[in-house]
Amino acid sequence: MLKYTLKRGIIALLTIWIIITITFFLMHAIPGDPFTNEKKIQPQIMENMKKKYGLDKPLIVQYGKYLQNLLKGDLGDSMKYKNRSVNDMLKTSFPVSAKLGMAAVCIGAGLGITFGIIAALNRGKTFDYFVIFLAVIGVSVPNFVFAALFQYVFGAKLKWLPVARWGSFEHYILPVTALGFSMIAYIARMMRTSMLDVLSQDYIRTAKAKGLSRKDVTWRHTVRNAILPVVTIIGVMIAGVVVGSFVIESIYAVPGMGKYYVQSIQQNDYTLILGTTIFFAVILIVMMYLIDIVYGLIDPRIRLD
Amino acid sequence: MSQVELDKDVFEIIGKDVENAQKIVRPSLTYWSDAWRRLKENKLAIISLIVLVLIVFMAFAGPKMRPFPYDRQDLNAINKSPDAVHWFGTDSLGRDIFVRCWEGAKVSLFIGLVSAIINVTIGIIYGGISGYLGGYVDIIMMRFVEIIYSIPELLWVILLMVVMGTGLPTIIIAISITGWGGMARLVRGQVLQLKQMEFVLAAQTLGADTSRIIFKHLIPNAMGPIIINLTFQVPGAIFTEAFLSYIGLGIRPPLASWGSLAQDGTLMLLIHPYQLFFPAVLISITMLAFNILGDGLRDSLDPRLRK
Amino acid sequence: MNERKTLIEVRNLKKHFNVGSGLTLKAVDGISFSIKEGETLGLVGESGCGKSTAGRTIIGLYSATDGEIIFDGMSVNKLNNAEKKHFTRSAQMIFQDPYASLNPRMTVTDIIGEGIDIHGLYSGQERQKRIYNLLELVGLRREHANRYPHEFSGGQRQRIGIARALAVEPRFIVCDEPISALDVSIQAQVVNLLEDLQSEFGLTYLFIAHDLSMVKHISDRIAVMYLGAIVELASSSDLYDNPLHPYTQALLSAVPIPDPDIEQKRRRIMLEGDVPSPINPSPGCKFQGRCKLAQDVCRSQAPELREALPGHFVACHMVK
Amino acid sequence: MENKDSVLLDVRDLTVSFDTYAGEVQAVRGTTFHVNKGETLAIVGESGCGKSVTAQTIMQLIPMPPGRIKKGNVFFEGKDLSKLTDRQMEIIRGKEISMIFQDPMTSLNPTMRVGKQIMEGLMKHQQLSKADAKERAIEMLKLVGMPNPDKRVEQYPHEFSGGMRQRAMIAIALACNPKLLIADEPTTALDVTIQAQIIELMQELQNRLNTSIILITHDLGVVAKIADRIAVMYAGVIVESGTSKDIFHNPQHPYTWGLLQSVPRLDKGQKERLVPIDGTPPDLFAPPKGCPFADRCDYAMRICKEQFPNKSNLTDAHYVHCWLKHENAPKVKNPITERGM
Amino acid sequence: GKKEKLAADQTLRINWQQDPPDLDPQTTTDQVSMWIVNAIYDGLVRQQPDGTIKKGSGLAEDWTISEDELTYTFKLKDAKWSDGTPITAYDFEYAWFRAIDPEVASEYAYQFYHIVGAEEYNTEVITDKEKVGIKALDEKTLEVKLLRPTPFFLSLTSFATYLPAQKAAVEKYGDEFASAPDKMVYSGPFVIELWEKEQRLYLAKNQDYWDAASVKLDKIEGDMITDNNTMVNLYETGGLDVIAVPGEFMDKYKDSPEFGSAADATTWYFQFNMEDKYFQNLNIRKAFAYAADRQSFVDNVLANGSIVAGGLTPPLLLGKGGKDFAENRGDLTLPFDPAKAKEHFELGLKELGITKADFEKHVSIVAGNTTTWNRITQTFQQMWKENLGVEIPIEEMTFAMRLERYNKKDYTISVAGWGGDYNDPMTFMDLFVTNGGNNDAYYSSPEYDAAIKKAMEGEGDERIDAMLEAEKALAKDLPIHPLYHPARVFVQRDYVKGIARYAVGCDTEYKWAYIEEH
Ligand SMILES: Nc1ncnc2c1ncn2[C@@H]1O[C@H](COP(=O)(O)OP(=O)(O)OP(=O)(O)O)[C@@H](O)[C@H]1O
Ligand SMILES: Nc1ncnc2c1ncn2[C@@H]1O[C@H](COP(=O)(O)OP(=O)(O)OP(=O)(O)O)[C@@H](O)[C@H]1O
Ligand SMILES: [Mg+2]
Ligand SMILES: [Mg+2]
Repeated sequence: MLKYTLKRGIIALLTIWIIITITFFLMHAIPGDPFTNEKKIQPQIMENMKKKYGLDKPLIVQYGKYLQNLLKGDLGDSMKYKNRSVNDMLKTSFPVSAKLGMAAVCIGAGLGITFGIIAALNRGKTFDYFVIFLAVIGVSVPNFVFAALFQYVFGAKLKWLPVARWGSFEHYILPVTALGFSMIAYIARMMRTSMLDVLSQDYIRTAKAKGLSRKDVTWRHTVRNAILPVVTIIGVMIAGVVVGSFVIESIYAVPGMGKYYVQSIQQNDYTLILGTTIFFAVILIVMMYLIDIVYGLIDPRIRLD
Repeated sequence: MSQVELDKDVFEIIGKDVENAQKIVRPSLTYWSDAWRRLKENKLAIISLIVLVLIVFMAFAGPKMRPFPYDRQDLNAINKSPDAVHWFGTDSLGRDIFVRCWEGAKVSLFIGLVSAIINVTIGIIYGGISGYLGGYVDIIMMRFVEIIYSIPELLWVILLMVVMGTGLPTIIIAISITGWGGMARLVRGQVLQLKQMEFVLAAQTLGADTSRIIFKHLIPNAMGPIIINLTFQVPGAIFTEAFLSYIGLGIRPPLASWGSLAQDGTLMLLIHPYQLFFPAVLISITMLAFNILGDGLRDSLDPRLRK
Repeated sequence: MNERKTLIEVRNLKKHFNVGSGLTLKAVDGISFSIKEGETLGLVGESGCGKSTAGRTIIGLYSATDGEIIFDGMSVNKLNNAEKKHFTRSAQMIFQDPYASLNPRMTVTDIIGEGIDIHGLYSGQERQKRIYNLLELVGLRREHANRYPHEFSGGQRQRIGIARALAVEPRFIVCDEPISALDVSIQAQVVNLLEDLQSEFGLTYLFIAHDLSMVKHISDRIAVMYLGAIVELASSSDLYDNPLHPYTQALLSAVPIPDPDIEQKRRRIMLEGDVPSPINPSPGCKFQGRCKLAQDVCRSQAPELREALPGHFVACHMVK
Repeated sequence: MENKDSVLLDVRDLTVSFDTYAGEVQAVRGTTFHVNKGETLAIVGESGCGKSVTAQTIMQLIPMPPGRIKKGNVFFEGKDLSKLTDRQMEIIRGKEISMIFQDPMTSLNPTMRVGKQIMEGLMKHQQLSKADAKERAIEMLKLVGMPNPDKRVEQYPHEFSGGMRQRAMIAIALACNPKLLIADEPTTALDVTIQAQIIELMQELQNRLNTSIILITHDLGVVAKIADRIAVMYAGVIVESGTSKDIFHNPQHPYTWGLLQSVPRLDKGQKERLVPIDGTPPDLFAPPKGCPFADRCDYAMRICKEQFPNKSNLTDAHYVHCWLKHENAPKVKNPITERGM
Repeated sequence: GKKEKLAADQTLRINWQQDPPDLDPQTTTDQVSMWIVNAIYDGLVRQQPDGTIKKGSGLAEDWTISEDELTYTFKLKDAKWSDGTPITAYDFEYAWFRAIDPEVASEYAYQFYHIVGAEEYNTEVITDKEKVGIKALDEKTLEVKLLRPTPFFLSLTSFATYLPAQKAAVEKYGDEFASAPDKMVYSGPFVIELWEKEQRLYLAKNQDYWDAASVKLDKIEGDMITDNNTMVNLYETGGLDVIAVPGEFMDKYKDSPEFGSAADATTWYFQFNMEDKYFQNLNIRKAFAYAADRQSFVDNVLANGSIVAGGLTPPLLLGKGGKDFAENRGDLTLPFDPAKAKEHFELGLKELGITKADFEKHVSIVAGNTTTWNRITQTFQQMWKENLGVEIPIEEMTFAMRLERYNKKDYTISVAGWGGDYNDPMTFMDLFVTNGGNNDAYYSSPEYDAAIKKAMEGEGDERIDAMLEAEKALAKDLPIHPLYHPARVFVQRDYVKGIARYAVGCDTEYKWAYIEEH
């Protein structure tokens, strides 16, 4: 196990390096630079600015320099947000996105799994159709619509909850709901299908023969065997959602990091692009590793090492 | 116990008749015709199929039902609520939303289906190979997914636009570059679980090669999650396109797509809600149909649920 | 039986499993035997002694930890791809677990037809006809062809497995308890079938079973395994008439006779002592813990398989 | 011998069908039998004749749909099990009636440690603590002849050999000292020594707790050893039933004859060709209206194809459904008694 | 009229829309930062609500201008930084040198290029500060030497880049200067009270401000909300006192009493690639201009008070005769005329010897990827389709991508917008000089170039006349077709008073804002 973890760790570092390298050269390949501006800057001033950020050097030198700083844990300074370091920007925005995202995942996974289970156990009955319907609404209506709708109905019209802004517990409710809604849908559907697969297995019959209650049969025998595909999608969901959702965060004015992913690229904010990418890559890789570990815990037949 | 009087001659020994036992009594069905038969029994699934066919039909017929081309603007009839002339109302440039919705159906269904098929195909093959071969192959293949997934999608998109310009192929490629990863991971997870089954060993004994084992044995047994993922890929692609439109990298205006219509509609949500309502309802109905059909498909492909 | 060519030879075959926390489970620990073309070697032994593992390793499903398998003069461990494919056709296996080894999403036709497709034996009408033939051969009916495994009873499933193995017209079949899930009348059909096939096509069998009466019936020679090793190997009549190894004796005494009068009077040799573990087995004879004859030498030294009587091999210090 | 009070299980006219795409598979077609307290009933019969379905119906475990109990009742200690709710059934399952399933690999949960699977029932029905349950699980594994039981409880089913899995199944079933044990081919994957050990274990349990056993098997040797009574089933109906001696020494149904003839016997030297019953059992999708065995019966008469034979009682315990018992039928030689056993 | 009473709670709630990227006056360039910088610093002068520049409106008590209009001498009044130290002429000298310091690399350094030696210093031609025309003569006196008479120089000194900087603070905080409320010193009407990144930035009244008496607001609470629906919802629920009206919401607010609009010195125009094989043809360009119904677009699509452009320069920039430049110029653009459009188009095609199909194959509209562009391009695309019968695809792309196309001269038609930096027509007029940095039309006209040169060197009405010449040249050659001048539309509660809005420079001024009792 330790050896496996170590091996995965080394491979992860390699993966991140490849990601950095590809991103680095890709972002320099797309048109423009951080100082591209509607009003063209005099060449000399431009040179001054490039010099200040080290962009006057050959690409490969910049690349080397970046890696060197990265090893020291320094992601550099943003090129659009003057006087702010990328480390600092991530440090302040990530906790917000992470809290929001995790809350949404908890709700999405919690309700999704529960709904999926109940639907599978009541296959073909009303609740089953309710879940399917909910799921369809959840996926077919994009979350920006939900977000806008919730905000209008519960915030602007009914005034039950704040329209936007961030701070107290109340501020969480709408964005978490909007974010979690499609997750509930997806997870519930996945869980339901997977449960149906498992429910027809012989060992479920054995469990029933032991006289276990419906609850025990469901939780101890069915769910565990059915949850694998759900774990896969939840793992990826977590990685995707803790780094923030551009749409939800901008609608609810949440100071998370979601916008950086879109903005940094649109503005060619090189250091921020790399910073967010590395950050996401690390989270994704860790999540993938955890998923693999969880696979092994769920199903002992799966051996990855 | 009153015994019926029976003739003597019925007790003449005639011996066994093994041939008689060989009569074929059940209809013979292939896997697919069997699946199709079971699908047909699922009323909801059939209704969904009909709805989908109808939507496709409307995508072609709808625009011809009104005298307005999808891009015709009437600057004097901007943001008109639905009425007898404009059944779904008009948008902020005075274009007929009914016509645009059906025009958009073509684009969105095309994008949704094509990219879903691409993603699913690649995902299944990739995930299947990765999970089945396992070991280093799996580690490397999965790291590749992480790499593709981690590099910002927008970078690819912009680069693609520079190279290929805007248009459907660009959008579909853009959606596909990162879209298959989720499916690959899901399939891999399932395959990891399934490959331990004894029937896989049995197939190996027969000399089945990797591709046969993956496609004939493992994938069919992972069909449930695959179909669910597939039905989620379609709206996923439609909304990715909407997002691309939103940042101006989607389909070329004045062409419409459901995604871009919904996106535009959301801007108008507070004052002209109908502009969101119609595309959103169309998307929802389509997705509902896809999902129910997918569900029916899942059931009909699972022989254990065969009735 | 004399002067037939040796089809398969197993030399010092070992298969160890890694069972975590650094422990290895020696499921098969150095067995050697050979089977001549057209011969049936019965393999019996206590449950868990490594029979299935041995069979699977021979057929190439598990990679051997050590040892060599020579099939038709070629070392199986060193085959290239084409040869490997050829080998898979020549050597087949009937699995112990009738259900788990059938893909729940394939119809019987697909399951049986798979080998035919892989090796490109028949196609179209021919293929269908062949599948029907096979079905009838194993006592199933044509109309079962489009059903799925879960619709069959345990015995019916096993027959599907047999048909699948036979479909590729193999020369050698590892039968891993092929009949234990079958009812007696079908057992007889299948055994007759296996025998007919043998005489018709010169098939070779490694017949794993615990039903000693059936093993005796079908086998030319029988190997008795105990905890990963072969303890006795002899022609079937020799083994039954004159079992040398104490384990074999115990085994034979436990065979039930289908007659309540005899059966209820009969006493079997009780095996005392703890059943040893294949994980870290103690040195010496593996049976010594449960053996009444055990002496010091048995505890310290593992007995070799040696020819005690002509053609009758036994691994026991106590047998002269 | 039969004492009405001592009847533990009474199955009456049980009829179970599966609805399939092509129509109804009549897996069990009016089976009637009973089991007394402390008695062992063996059900033998050809593969696919509905033994397992009968057993699962007693436990109310057939999948519904597609399964369906069309007719009949299952009385256990006077209670009609088919009328109980799921809740009430839970208390009976595992504690009063337990079952050993036929497919040991697929019947064990692949993701749960074997020990835990044994413990579950104990913790539910005997309210044992976790530690006690574990101890008992180890003990159970030891009883069924598993080496290193303390290690084995921590393993998963895929790490077991076929026979070990089956023994684990047996341990699960026996753990709670049930009043009725339904053993569906419990020893198919076991070698004879272990098989003997298991059978002795079951007999010991029976002696100690007066447990009743329904043994479903095709191993006539095992049947001979343990069964008090035997029911021979064919195509969903019981065609002959009697005490062990009746069936082995004085079988009356041609199918029973066939069964007995097709076993090789260790105690009878000479390698001879086995005598199977030709043909296959009828497809229960369209069972013949007459005697289901008629097509494979050497003694089939015209009437056999027309009408299902009535029950003919030979003794209190021994009855048979066969037209050969009819007064007008020709007398045929009984190949078993003729063989001289 | 009625006597206005102040509300007890003098808090104004506004939306900054985004986090200010840079609050360092010398380097900041974006609008949000400008609003805040303008509120927390005082420059030499502060623009008055009526748009004029008055002595004493900023830190300069008084100034003298030399005869040749080349030397400005400013006299500073007594004022303090928020840390209590006095604001001196040295702070200005330090700040201005900072702005042109190549190492500071200020993007707006060119704003100082009117000053002697500034450009050379900025481009490292000279390093001697003595050769630059910025000098603090003593604590209270700042002397500036200009290259040529620059009538808008005074208004320029209200611009962010010209604001003072305290050397001590800049050096103390180094790289972190102006990155947090406690990492800067203030000189303006407000100080930053709270700054939660990406979330809110609150200003509070600066009690030490020299003109604190005129500042009535106690607090400005600013959110950073990007989403339009959210902003509107917040306004509707009373969470914000004033918001800009997004285009989609014009219908909702245009008749509201809270609705207001202010001019914006910005022009949107079509730009033709003069080096393109087809668009170098004047008739083709004319056809496109004639075919565009700008009035209908402005009235129906925008419907927010924007006006059809009469030329490149928007209204409100100083012209001659007490009128603004746009008035001096009048409407020089080609009107909507479908018949003429067709005529010119046929003519153009004939001259080029091509068919419509050839033309269609080649032409596309290159545009940006925001709603503004979207509306413009889609509307006119349709008009061209109707009036010229040509189907022209739209290519939306990011600005960087567009720029690349411009630089490669790989485009035909494009849409562009230009906003003025200072209150003089020149901020627009020098756009299209041959090889000019922003001359993406690749227009090259000796006539135009000469006029601009004359204007640069000239004075008074002469300058204006020269620039009018240049406008005429543009109108004649049609490298661009001016579309409209947008209006800045907003809604604000009726109790909010005194927010000043300007067409150029920092466009929103909060110093005199207050909340009326309500
Ligand atoms: N789920 C099902 N769907 C359809 N048919 C079924 C189903 N389960 C069982 N059957 C059918 O019911 C019949 C009886 O099956 P059952 O399992 O009881 O046989 P069995 O007597 O236990 O045979 P074996 O000794 O081989 O286990 C068989 O013909 C089988 O095909
Ligand atoms: N995949 C595995 N991982 C770990 N241990 C295993 C594995 N497969 C088999 N074993 C162990 O190897 C030993 C031999 O198993 P095998 O299946 O060969 O026994 P067998 O002789 O076929 O027994 P049976 O007659 O019960 O089928 C057993 O102790 C079993 O627990
Ligand atoms: Mg085995
Ligand atoms: Mg059965």
